Amino acid sequence: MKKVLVLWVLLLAGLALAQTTVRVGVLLPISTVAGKAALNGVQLGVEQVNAGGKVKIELVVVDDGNTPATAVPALTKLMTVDRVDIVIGGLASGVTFALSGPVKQYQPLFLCIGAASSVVEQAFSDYGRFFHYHPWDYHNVAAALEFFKYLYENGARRVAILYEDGPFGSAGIQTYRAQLQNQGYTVQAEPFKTGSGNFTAILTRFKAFRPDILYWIGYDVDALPIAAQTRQVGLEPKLIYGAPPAWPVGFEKNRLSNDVAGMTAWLPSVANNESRRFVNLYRRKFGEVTDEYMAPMGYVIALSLGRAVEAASSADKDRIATELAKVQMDTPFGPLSFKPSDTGRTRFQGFNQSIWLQFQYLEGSRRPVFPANRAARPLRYPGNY
Amino acid sequence: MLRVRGLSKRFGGVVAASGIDLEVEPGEILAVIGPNGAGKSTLLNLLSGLIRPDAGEITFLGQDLTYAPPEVRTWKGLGRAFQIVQPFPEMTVRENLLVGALYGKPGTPVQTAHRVVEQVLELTGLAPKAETEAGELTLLEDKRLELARALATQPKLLLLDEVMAGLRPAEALEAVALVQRIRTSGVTVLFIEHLMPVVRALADRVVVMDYGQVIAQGSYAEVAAHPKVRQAYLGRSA
Amino acid sequence: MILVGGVLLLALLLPGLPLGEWRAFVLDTAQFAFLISGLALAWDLLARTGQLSLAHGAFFGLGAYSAALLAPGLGTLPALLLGGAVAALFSLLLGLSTLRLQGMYFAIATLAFSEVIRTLVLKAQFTGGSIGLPVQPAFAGAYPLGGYYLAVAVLAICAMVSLLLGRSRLHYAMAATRQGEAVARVLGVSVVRVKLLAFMISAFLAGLAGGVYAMKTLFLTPYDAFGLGRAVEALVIPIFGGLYTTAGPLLGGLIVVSLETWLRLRIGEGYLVVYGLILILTILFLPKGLMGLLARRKGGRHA
Amino acid sequence: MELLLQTLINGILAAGLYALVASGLALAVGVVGIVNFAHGEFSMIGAFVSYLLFVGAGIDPILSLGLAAVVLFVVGALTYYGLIRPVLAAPELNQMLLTFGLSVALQNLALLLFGADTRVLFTPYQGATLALGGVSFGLPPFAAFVLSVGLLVGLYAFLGRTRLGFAVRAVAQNRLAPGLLGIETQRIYLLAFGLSAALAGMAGVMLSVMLYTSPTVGFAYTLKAFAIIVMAGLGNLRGVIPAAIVLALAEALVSTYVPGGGGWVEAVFFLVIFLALTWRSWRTR
Repeated sequence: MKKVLVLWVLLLAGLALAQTTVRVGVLLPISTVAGKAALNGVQLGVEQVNAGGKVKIELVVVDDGNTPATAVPALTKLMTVDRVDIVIGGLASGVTFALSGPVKQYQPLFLCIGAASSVVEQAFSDYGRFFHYHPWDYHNVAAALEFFKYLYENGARRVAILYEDGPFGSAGIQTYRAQLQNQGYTVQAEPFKTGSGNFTAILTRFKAFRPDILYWIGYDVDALPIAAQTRQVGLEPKLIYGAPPAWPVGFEKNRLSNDVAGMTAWLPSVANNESRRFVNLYRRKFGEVTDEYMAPMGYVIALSLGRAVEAASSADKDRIATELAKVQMDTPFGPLSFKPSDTGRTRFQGFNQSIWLQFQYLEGSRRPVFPANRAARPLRYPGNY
Repeated sequence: MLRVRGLSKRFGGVVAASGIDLEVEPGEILAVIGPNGAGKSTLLNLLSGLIRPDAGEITFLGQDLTYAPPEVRTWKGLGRAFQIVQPFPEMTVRENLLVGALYGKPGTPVQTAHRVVEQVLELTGLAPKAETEAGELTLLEDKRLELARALATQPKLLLLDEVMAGLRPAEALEAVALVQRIRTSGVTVLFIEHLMPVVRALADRVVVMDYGQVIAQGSYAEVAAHPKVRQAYLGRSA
Repeated sequence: MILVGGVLLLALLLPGLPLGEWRAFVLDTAQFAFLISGLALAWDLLARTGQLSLAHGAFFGLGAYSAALLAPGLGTLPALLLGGAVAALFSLLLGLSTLRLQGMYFAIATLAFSEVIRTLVLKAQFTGGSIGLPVQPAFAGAYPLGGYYLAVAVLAICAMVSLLLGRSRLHYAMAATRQGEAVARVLGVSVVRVKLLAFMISAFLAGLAGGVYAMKTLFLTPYDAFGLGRAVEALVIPIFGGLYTTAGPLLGGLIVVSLETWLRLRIGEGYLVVYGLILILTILFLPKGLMGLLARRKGGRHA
Repeated sequence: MELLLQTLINGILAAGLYALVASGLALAVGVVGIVNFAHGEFSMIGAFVSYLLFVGAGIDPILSLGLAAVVLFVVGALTYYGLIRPVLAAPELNQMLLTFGLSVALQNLALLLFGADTRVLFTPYQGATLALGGVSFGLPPFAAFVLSVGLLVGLYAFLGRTRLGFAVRAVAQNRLAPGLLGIETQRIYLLAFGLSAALAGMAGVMLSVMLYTSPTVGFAYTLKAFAIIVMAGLGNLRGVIPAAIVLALAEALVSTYVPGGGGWVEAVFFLVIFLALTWRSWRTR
């Protein structure tokens, strides 16, 4: 009996010796939906990693306030007060851009969770410790265009684009328009102010154009008003296709969401092992299922970091970076590995357009409908609006 | 010194001043009287530039001031005190006067302005209250401040709008003495007044207005005897 | 006066103090606090004439964008000055058209002005539109503390202007204009000139602060630079600190920003609830702001 | 022609909600003399009342209207009693800072309690459409418009026909020095502020049906409501509806007829306000 105990103690001591501890700064807009989801994901992933016993990740979480004026001092604090070598963050493009200066000054290993704007890609182009997990905006465009190509083959010819006139909506709009025209579409685009809730006038204007597809790029707050008012003015498009970063809670239960299509990187119903595992773990820890793809994104970042630390068996950021660059793993989004970005500007790009999938609200839930190899249902086109 | 010709103003359909002719001679005290709504205050507002006339002209010391903004008139020496006292409540009495002394004549050096303020404080008997905040003054002190502030702009002609209103008889007497002191110091005075004893005690000459027009002028005795004047006052109150 | 000098001296010496590991964070936070305090001082200057502006976010943004666009060609300092000048020019136009408006009417007109300007910047091509505008650091990044000392300089300039105006003859003209416009005119105050002058000085300083802000954040979007939030901050701080004073907005700015930062680090989620409650309690118990409290402690009558 | 008609209808329907939010604000400004920055947060509370009742108890938002009005009346009365009354005599700026603080606190309290999520509820009538000839419009905006007008007519009738309403108007027109406030005046302030909040709450219920529910839902309309009451002339309740219609029509016309007009709507809205204010100030002398 005594022997067993001694053995146990020895074993535990050995484990403790082999365990590598790293402190990681997390810099997210935690009072936004996406930021909170991302944080939950990171925490879930870290719990997983720590449970493995070989690596111990300690998180220092700071709110970036979703504005540069808050984010820059917050990063400084992480680097100098908390003395972390690794930072997970960079959700909004504007904030991430503003962080590029201090990041280069303090030289952390920067694991970037969002920031799709290629302006950010440019800003970090000469920075070697920048790992960008999220696809770039041109990936997003490419994924959407593939879907539009498919729609064109199904007879769609006219696209009316409603885009919010902020950085999110207007970022790729010129490219979108040109590319859609290349595909043979006739395009009419109109900006709007997000959250105003008043689309009847613009939709009325679209009526004369008789669009097959109403494509809106905005935020969750615009989803219901657009779906409702499209019907109210009698626009009758064959497809409403939305591209917000998140969809409103409860939208799927609303009949107006029926047949509305959209793009996301992930759905809780995605049928791969990693995704199912994530959903289960998330439900166990937080008691609910999340729709936010930023949650698995944070989770993936934490898991990949855990692997890299384990492989490096060191807390040195450059050794970890070297190992992270070699990581190959399955994730809820599909396989992850780092390659130079398509433009060659940054060296470590995680996901690309292949993670995007198109879904449609059908009978009260979102179902993947495109690309064909990931579709759970056929696309309903024309939809009934 | 001040010449008014054909001054007219209407507000919507109401004629507040119509063809007013008026002269003020240097050194005199001129009273403008008339029933309520006769247009006295409108006349004063026109003279001090707070409202613009529809027609007519105002000449002061040979310069045309008909459309000059209020501050320009003050610079030329046309000072004014208001009926409803409006002290700057967050300033002391001294600071209130200093505003007038500094800006009444453009380019007044600060030293000079302080000297002027001292003189005016003495003249008006406000010296003991100099450091009191204007918001804390009594009505009489308020009225004095109103006068003093206008004096601090170093006017040649001072326009006074019912500065005795609301005062008790004893206080009014004090105020009368003050106005006389002001005249002695070389300032011409035009004042609007309701209280006939005050008019009689102060005015060298009286101008009577009714329905926006000048209906009589002359010495107190002359206008008091004027039939139109009696009718105007009696007719209204009857 | 001593208070203001002390704060500025502390600001100058701050980088040399033994702050240990907190040094960089303190300097970063202080830099933003200085700029916001400068903006608040600028707002207060205009408020002294009785005009409650909601356009100071726009002046800040105009200064920021102008400086950001001009700096590569002209160098940091000329760009900053021109940024202030652009803000002042716009303030002249705004001031001329709003001369006759008072109180809330004036406030809403200035709010409308900033919304229109923001839309123009959003729609223009050379500003980077809604995507945003990358900005070079001050002096092209040649001095690590360059941006910090620029912020100190802006704060010092704002405080000096505020102090000097408080002691100049213009002080009386501004106070008179605020407390009774018609009377002020009859006393010979050229109210139009005073208002416009205050407007331009105030906007110039706001623009200056904006320019340095741009060179610190390195990235501008119309939403951040022209946000209503900043205009409200510019108004909250002087009321919190004490209106129509120099020390009030100065201390108020430093305290409000530090408080907010501290709460964010301490409480994290929902810290703004506490922030809002503190504002409410301040007004309920310190109606004259911090300066009122200090004056009461000293037994003085003046705030 | 049909397009024009449709545009005009779009504009007028949008004006209903604007006017409802603005009327509450105008009541607070006109009677109590308080510029209430937290007005939008009262709407937000109304929206959450509606949302929570719907999700928790399956109560239709139409039924929530009355309850939200009651809840918000109480919230408004408490706010008046605890926060506004002590600062009635304080300078306008202090009052502004107070209500701003309240707005920040309430909005973030909601954030803490419910998260930043945008929530929508689902009723059978959200997408319902009415068509008249060539023009069509949604049932909810139409109902909101009718309801807004009804509430406003009720408000005017209350102010114009009842003794209490007369007292409210008398207080509004004859604001005594705050130190001299009688008990009667205090009571009327309480009533006016409560009514103001109740109107905001009902507007919030409509927002929960037509737009969404989130901690920031109140903000979108408050800024515009401020602009509207200022354009109408502070405290002038009767001016609110015309001002709201002018502005909503300007918005609708611009976004229908100007290419890319959707991005200019805000600017046009505020440009109209700016021009109206400055023009009026220069015209009268």
